[in-house]
Amino acid sequence: MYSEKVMDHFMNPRNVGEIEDADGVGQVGNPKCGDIMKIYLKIEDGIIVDVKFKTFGCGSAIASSSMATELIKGKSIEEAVKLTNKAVAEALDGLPPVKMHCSVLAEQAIKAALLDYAKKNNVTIEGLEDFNPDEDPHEH
Amino acid sequence: MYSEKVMDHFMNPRNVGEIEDADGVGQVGNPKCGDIMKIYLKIEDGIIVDVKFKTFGCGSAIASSSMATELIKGKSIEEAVKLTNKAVAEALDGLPPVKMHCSVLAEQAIKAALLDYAKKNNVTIEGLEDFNPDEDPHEH
Amino acid sequence: MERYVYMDYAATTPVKKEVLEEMMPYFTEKYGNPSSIYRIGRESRAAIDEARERVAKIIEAKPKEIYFTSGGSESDNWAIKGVAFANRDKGNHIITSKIEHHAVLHACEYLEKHGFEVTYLDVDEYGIVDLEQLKNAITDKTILITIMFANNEIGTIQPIQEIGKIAREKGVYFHTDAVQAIGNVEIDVNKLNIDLLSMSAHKFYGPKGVGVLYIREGVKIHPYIHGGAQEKNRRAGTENVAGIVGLAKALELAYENLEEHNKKLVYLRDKLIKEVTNKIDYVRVNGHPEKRLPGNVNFSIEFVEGEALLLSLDMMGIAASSGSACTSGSLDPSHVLLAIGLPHEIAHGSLRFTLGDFNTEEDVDYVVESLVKIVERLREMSPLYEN
Amino acid sequence: MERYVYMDYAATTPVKKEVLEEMMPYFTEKYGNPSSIYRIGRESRAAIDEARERVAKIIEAKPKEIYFTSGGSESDNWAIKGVAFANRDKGNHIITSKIEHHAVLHACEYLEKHGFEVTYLDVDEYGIVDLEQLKNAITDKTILITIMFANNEIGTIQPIQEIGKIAREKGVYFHTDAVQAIGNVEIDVNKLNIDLLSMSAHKFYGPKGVGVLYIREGVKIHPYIHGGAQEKNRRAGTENVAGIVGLAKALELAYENLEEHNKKLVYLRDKLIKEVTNKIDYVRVNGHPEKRLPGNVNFSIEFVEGEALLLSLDMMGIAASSGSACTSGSLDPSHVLLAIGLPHEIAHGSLRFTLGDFNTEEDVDYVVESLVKIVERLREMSPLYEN
Ligand SMILES: Cc1ncc(COP(=O)(O)O)c(C=O)c1O
Ligand SMILES: Cc1ncc(COP(=O)(O)O)c(C=O)c1O
Ligand code: FES
Ligand code: FES
Repeated sequence: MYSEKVMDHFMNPRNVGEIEDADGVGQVGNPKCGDIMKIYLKIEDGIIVDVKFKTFGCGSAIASSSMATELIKGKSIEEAVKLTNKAVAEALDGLPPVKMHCSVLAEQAIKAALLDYAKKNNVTIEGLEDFNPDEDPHEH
Repeated sequence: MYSEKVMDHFMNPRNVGEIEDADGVGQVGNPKCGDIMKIYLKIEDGIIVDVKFKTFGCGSAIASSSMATELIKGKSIEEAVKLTNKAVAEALDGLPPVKMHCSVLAEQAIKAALLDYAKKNNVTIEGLEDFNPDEDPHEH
Repeated sequence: MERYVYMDYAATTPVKKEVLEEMMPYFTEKYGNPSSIYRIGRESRAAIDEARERVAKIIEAKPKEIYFTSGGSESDNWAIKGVAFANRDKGNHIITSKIEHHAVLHACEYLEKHGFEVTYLDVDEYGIVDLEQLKNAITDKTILITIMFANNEIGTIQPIQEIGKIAREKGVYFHTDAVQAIGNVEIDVNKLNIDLLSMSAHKFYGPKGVGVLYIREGVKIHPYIHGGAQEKNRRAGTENVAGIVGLAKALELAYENLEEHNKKLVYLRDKLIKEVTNKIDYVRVNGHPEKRLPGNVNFSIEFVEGEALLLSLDMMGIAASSGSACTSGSLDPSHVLLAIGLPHEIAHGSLRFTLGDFNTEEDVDYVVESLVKIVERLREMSPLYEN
Repeated sequence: MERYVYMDYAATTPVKKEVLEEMMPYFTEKYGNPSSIYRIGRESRAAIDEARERVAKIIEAKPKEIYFTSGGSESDNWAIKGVAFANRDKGNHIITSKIEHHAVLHACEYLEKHGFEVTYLDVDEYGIVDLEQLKNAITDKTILITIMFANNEIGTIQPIQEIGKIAREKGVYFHTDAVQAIGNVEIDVNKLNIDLLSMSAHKFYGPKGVGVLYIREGVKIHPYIHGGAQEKNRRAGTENVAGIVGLAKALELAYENLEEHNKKLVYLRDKLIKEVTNKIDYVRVNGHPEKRLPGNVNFSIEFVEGEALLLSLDMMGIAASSGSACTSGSLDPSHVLLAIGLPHEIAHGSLRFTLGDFNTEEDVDYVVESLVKIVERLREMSPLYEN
């Protein structure tokens, strides 16, 4: 069902935890749907120097969080905002069709954290104009 | 499906054949239904001294003919006319429900032969008043 | 009588050794429910998916067009009723033939009680449907044509490609009951324009109780067994994993050396026909001389009755059938034999031998020899026969 | 991880050795079609008839009231739709519960689209149907009550005798989906006033793809799979002889030492419940404390999600399920857990262990030990859990 990569990131997730004095925090999902993803960002000079996550969700939600945090760590805000759920899924060697929305969740959690950063610092980030963190990525 | 008795009478039928100068001949059934039974009787002093049959039909029709002829051989007309299909079936250790009508055929063929004898000899046989040799015993 | 000759392969077949071997692990070690997420569940799922691919390949379908069922009867019922109810808004007319298997005929009769209209096409003396009648029968209310690929009693193979073409041109779905054809005839659902196709594993050396319905992508059809999400939500019920694996293996074996297999069967079949018609008088061969299944022989033997023939053959250790095995509970002569124009009394003397992979030339010799004796004996008892 | 602990017996079971042994001859030597008149056909017929008697005896039915099907889903579909359409002239109302298996619920939903009305009874926090609501729901249009014997997810056993009594008094047919109960609970269809009952062999150590519908003599029901004359003209299709023989043997074995079997399961079950609730906080046990299947354990583990639990267990070699195995393709939380009043977020953390004949005390210890670690790990990742 899941690729080895997914299982690896599920069993040994990277970047689990919280950042006490995070510069941006984003949470998406809904416990009613069985998933919540929370991302903490530490940003210095436009670069994501640290990132942590906490996720309540299925295996692919956890793996997606882990992979997504890996993909943006050390990257610039501009690069991070461009991270798509497809890129996350591809980096995991694919996800089953019914599980694609878990990667959407990861993309959104990062965007939500970036939006939080932007608001706190009164800056605008290109690519976040249309982003609504309360939109439900689940089709179910 | 069939009892051993049925199979024995089917494979080694008693009294197969014709009687050239029969005193009574009866035929019932219909080739369209897949069965014709023809009975030949030789009667002396009210006693069935010889009986033969020819049957086009299924295994139980052949076995019923064989058994029925055995049951009336050497018996009086009065006894023969009382032979029921049930008695034939019982003597064969039973017949499957869908095959009971084959024994009816045997009963009727004998009655038809007795009726023929009665007509030829201008006598009446008690028990044949309501008998109609053209009635179809098949329910199908 | 030591000898045992099975010549009723159209009724059912034994499971081949190689097939049973592939099935075995799925009863005991690999017993996981294919819907389960853990290892042994995923293994079962993988086995089913692989089986689906194996089946698809043989009929040139896509794997996702293959649905596993409990056998030919369920496949026929599902195809016909499922398409009928799903396309009710388009029309209520179905076309079939007079010589279909009861699974098709009775499904159609059921629909007639529920507001559908069914045309039962005639067949000619060989059992071939009338294509002109078919064309003329199609109206703008016609939603389904269901014509069997090959007949189970007389072995006649229908002009499926032409039927498929007519159906496609008129935009009508085409279902074919290929239960008897599959494993004996090359089938390409695309070339033949088949939209739905039924099979049953036990007719091609697979296990009883498992079948396939092929459903072309895009065909509108309702599920028939409702419940769990199995078979992409279209056929509920925990999958018969062992059976499905067995079906796929059996189908592969059948097509592995189809040509050789058929050559052998045709040889034995023609020998049986020739010798019986030579040695017994008043015998008729039913079905088409060429367009017939390689293993099918259907005789009408006059002045004797079918069951009496079967019982006598059984006493000699020969397994054959009269009419369809599925309806031997009935006393009426076969609807197929009546449809090709046989009079009742001759239909009653029908005898079907269907040859298969384990038959030999000696089997044929033994059957001929035995049949000659049996017919002689029964005709001597018959009031219809004068010699 | 060398150890493999299967604790998902409610999803499916392995075929027992003794069962497979009885089945084997029917694949290869005894392959005759039961409708055939010759020796190997009659032998198959006899095997089926014997199986019918063996099954009948166990539920105190008559052999002729036992009909073989392709499994629980077909049995449920047949019972519900078959009774509905056959009694349409009497009424169009059906009563069921909110916690039925999807085979029942989706069959009912199908009927709702075809002019029937369905009442879905509530259940209490333990999953027991409300008998007063049932009584009040019955109208003169009610033709069928279908309530499952025991629930597949939470194991709750319904007050079947009372339901049967109510149904009988009101002259309404009573069907019960006993797929999970059979083999674990004594069932006497007469004492319990059951008119129709579904079973599925693979839930009691028999093969997948074969089941039973018990139909009380005199019940008006249509056939569901039309075609040949099999099963007294009520269920067409060449019989799955090996499967049917396996079903009968498996059922016999289940009832051979039911008491002992249940004693062991209850002991293991209660141990698992006790230890998990002792060692892990924020755990809820779903279902009824006593009126539950001997092998069923259903937890809700807060702050973690079910699939993540299952995957982690699988990595430790433990097979369990979350909700019903049949619907694991779906992302919605189980309708059963919602019906007993669990909030969505807690329903998502549900975990079902179902114990069976091959489980040991060591299995339980291993599961407890593993689960403690897994929950700890997942909760550490969970934004909902504060320790
Ligand atoms: C209560 C219940 N009913 C019906 C079924 C369906 O049985 P099957 O999957 O064998 O068709 C199941 C099992 O999945 C079940 O647990
Ligand atoms: C042409 C045809 N269709 C359908 C069937 C039904 O298949 P099954 O008995 O496997 O359900 C059969 C065999 O009996 C058949 O010969
Ligand atoms: S988070 Fe909803 S299923 Fe993965
Ligand atoms: S004579 Fe009609 S079936 Fe026996």
